[in-house]
Amino acid sequence: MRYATPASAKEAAGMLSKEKGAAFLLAGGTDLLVKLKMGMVEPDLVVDIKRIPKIDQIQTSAKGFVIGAAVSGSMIGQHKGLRAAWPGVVEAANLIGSDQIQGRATLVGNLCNASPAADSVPAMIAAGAKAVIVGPQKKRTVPVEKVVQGPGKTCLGKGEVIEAITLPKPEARTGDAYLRFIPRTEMDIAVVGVAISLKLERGIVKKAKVALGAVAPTAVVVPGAARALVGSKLDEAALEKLAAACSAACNPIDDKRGTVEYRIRVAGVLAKRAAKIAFQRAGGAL
Amino acid sequence: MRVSLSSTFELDNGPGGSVSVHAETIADIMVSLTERYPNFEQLLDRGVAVSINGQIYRDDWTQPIPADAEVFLIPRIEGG
Amino acid sequence: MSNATLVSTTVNGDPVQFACPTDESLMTALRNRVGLTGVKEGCGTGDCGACSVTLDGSLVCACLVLGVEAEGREVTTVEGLSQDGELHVLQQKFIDHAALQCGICTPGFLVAAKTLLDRNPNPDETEIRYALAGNLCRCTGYDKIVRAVQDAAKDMRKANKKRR
Amino acid sequence: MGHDQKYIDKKNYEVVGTRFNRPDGIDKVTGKARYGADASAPGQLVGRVLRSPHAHASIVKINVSKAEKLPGVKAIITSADLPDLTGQDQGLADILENCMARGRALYDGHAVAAVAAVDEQTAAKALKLIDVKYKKLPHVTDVDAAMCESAPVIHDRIITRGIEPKPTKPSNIAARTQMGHGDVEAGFAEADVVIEKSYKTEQTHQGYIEPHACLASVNPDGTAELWVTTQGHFVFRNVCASLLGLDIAKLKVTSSEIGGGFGGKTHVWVEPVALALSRKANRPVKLVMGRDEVFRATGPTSSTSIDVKMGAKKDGTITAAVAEMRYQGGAFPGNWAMLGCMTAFACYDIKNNESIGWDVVVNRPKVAAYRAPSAPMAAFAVESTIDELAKEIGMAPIDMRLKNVAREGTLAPYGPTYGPIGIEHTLKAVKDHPHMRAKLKKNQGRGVACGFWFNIGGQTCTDLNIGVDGTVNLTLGTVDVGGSRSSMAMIAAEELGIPYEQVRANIADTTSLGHNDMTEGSRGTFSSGMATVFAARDAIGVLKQRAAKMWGITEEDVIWENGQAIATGDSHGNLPPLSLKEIAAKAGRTGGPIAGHNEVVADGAGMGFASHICDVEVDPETGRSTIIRYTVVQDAGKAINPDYVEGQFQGGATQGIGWALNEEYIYGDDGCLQNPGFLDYRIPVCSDLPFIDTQILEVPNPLHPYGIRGVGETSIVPPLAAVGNAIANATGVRMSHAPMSPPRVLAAIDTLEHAS
Repeated sequence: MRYATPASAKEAAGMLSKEKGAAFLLAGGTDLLVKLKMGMVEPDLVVDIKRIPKIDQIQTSAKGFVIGAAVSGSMIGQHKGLRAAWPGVVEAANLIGSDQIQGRATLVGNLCNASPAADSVPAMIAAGAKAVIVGPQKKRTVPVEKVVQGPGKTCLGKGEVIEAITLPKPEARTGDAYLRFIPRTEMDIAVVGVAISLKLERGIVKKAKVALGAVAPTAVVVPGAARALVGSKLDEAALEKLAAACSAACNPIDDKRGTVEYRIRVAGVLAKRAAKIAFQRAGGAL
Repeated sequence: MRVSLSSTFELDNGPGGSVSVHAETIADIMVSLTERYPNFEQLLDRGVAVSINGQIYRDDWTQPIPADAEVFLIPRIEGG
Repeated sequence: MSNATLVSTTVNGDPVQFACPTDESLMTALRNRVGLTGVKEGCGTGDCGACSVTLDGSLVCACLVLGVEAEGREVTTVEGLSQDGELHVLQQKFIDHAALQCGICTPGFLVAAKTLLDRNPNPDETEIRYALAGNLCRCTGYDKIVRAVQDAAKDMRKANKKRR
Repeated sequence: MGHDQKYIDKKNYEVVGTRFNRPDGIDKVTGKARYGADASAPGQLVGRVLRSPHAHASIVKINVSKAEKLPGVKAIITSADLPDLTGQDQGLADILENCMARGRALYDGHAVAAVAAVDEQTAAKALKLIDVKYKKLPHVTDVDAAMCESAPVIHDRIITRGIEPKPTKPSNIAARTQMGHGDVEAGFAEADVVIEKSYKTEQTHQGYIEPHACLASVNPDGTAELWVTTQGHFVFRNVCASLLGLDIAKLKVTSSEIGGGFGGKTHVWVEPVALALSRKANRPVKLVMGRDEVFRATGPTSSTSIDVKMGAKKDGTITAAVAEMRYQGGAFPGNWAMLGCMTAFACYDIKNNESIGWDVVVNRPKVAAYRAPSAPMAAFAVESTIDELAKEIGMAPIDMRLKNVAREGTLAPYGPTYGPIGIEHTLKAVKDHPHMRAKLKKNQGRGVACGFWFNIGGQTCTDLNIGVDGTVNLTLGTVDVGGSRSSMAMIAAEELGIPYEQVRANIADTTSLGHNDMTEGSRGTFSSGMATVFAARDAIGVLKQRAAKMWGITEEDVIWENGQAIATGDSHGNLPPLSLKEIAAKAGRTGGPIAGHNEVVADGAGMGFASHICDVEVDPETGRSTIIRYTVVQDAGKAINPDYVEGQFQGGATQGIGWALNEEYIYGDDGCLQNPGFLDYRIPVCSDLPFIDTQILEVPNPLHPYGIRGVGETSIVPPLAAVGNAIANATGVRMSHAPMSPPRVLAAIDTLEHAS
């Protein structure tokens, strides 16, 4: 296994595109090293992007935030601006594993690992996050919901690298939240995850976006769930409709972490709870 | 004295029951049962402990047995 | 050793060089090449925290870091906690509170607890419990560990006050 | 056993019962302590094991030629390189076959070959080059399914024991056990209320954080060394020597510091393999298991299926109780159901009771003892049923337990009559505990449950050597799994009358001390404590003799008090006392080294009983249970170092809570283990738990000089039922399947809501 530390995203993309063997990108390594240990991958080349300047920084501008591909969960958690703007994204990022994992795990890694249960992905989708993709030739920007195409499968072509995640500056009276269900209090993979972002106008939900994790091959956006919220003051009827829409959107599997029935049921329960948190964060009164 | 058997043990008339032996120590019991019952050796191999007045002895066959003691043969157990 | 790479790094304040295969974890490199067996392997997959070390001050599982990634960085292990022959307050409190039974998880707990107290000198019980959730202990039920950390935090705050 | 009865009632301890820091503390907090994987030897090789990916398969052929040719590979072994014990002692043959499959892989993870190579990378590559041709066979992993007529029979040699007439055909049922007393039919006829329920518990693992690890070195002349993490290095020595045909005295086994065992390190798994690799390669071999290997191929406890029927009168008297229990022992027969039978009703005085056990084999790893093995599952079923009975007759569950509690003189369900036991004391302490009166909020419930474990003693040997400066080396042979060195040093200090700091306790290797049984069955402090008392008294005898010589008086005129020899009698009254230090300093001139020894079969361990209180809060929408308060009350006989007694209580309770809530082996339809890691085998993490309150009771064990009972295991017995009873009180739902994971609890709540 060769180990390379390119100085730019473009150089990293070039290395990956030229590699004939199995090549992997290394940022936090919390997924890659597990796969190495378990013998699930045998890389010929590992490209460590952490030496690329600014890749471990969060940049704030009038448009919003640019979160570098090597920014760890704990850095996200400590960023005051990000915490104030997108608390749901921050709490989702911070739910990934222990403090030890937080010291390394990244949003981009969580996205590119393409696990159906990734915590940060539904939250990023609900918040309207985009992935900045650098290829050997060109650069493109793709909404996060378009990146993952199936378990372990992304839209990235050979040599393409996600350099950063962008988050817009939230509109006024916007709130987001992410809740997941795990059997323990920590250290588990989500059995169900629900992210909701909504905007209020005069105490009424004007816009909403709802995304679910761990209930389908990829994170799913649920327009029906958003419709259930829009126009409401988050009354019981709206919440019931939200829960029903979320449950209906689930297409889960039975596995060691949960049953189909359980996931469908709990998706609705968490959606109601997450909506209330997002609503309050947007300044709404329950 | 009477020696009672846990019902996991069978000598010649079904599980459990009791037998009468002359014994001053655990070893005396073991010797006399081995002589009397051809399959007792097998039970010993599987593990036998002796309860004397409610206290369990696993290994020390020199243990003296009071004349009026309650004596029970029970399976030898292992712990964690 | 195929594909060995020479790594220059700082471990517990000392300059250290080791050669390791590129696919070897920092945990294995620290244990087998630097001789710091206080870094324990409980799982090798980041689930137990027994190999907790800090890398440039941030808490990580050494099993989820490649040895070659340590190039030019600063690593601290449990062996670096006690200074000048004196135990760190946390180490002493773990002994005093009987916060270890078998002790295999103890180095990881100490490194994680120190990272917590460096960041938050006055954590409440819940904060301690969540900060240590990445460290598995199978012997103690965590009770005495949490008490030891609480007590250490108290002493460390007192000592800091005095210093000021 | 020659202990001195007068010490049983010793009241005024100087050292014992106080709290001292452990002698291995500094090594363990600084990273210096050396565990199984922390040793190295010159020229050592790395050992790795190839494991079956199938639940059950014939091994048609193993071709190692490609792997052998890989540069750096020094030895490869399969069962062909190990002795064939077929037809000999079946117990030993099973152990060896479990270490290395012979002709058939019996479970997912069963070892089929092993390599020793110059480094990790080469060893891993070599494993991939070993070509094993399997022919898959039908498998069965569920205990009930394995008992069916249609189940694939795993061993042709298993004919069920304990059934008359003897079956003629082999099956997966290794044995039927029955015990109890009275007339259960008559008992049920007397009852006003009868409850009948079925329970299931899933398989759990001891979950010690340190994987199995050893360093083996065998010389051509048959001398050998083994450094290993184990609960009993003397037993490992004997077993490994028997399996491999080595001489016991020529195999030196050193127990490393042990990173948890809980029963799982009482059995050999990779040690014989490492020795065989070393013998073949003629170099030291270090073999460390990966976490996935630990889960797939070592030590879990049984999964069970249990039916309980209990009847009671309106006044709360339990008139009859019957339990039928099915325990799987993995791919090899065990006596786990028998232990379930022996413990199920042990807390109670039930006139008519009957327990029937079925020991069953399945295609899972060979079951090993796990802390009070088999008792927690039986207690889950029985203690849950008692709460149901109490509810039915409208009695507080704690009162019902007290009404039927076993006491000195009660006939134990496994036969004999109890001596002095502490279950009633624990229940009364629970009833009086402030925890029982604390207010509960919405969705919260409280449960109480009891637990029993025998505790065992066994062979023990201890040396005590006094240095010329008066410091004391206490040499022990029971592995220290949880701080027992401090307790032993305290006992030695207590007996000798010297400060704790003057004693250094060490664990000897197998060449330096006589045989010691393992640290299992809560025997460490009980047994080595007993041998330490006697070794110290032996040394005191020598000290008195030397003092007499120094004074030129007869030994009979010397007594030992507070760490010094005192001359008694009219003619010697004016002689100043001689301290241990003063006598030790002159040892060379008064007859040589001063030492005490003891070899003992430490029998009479004294039963352990506990009662636990648990409060849970259940989220009715997700089925998630949170433990919000927990109290352990247990009889310790005598707590030597209360810190570590509390630690045992808390640790055992936490393992039980993990089992109650989330821990389970999950097998796929293919018979393969789906969660062989700490990510999805969910042991409790720090944030899952509250502080675990403890109350130590001391009902002295009359057969120990200090009244010690074992304390290590009992605390894992009550939690499953305590949690289940608490969930029942919080939700109205009786959980009959452990772990009571969120999906199971939610499904049960749904079923209840649909019904009403």
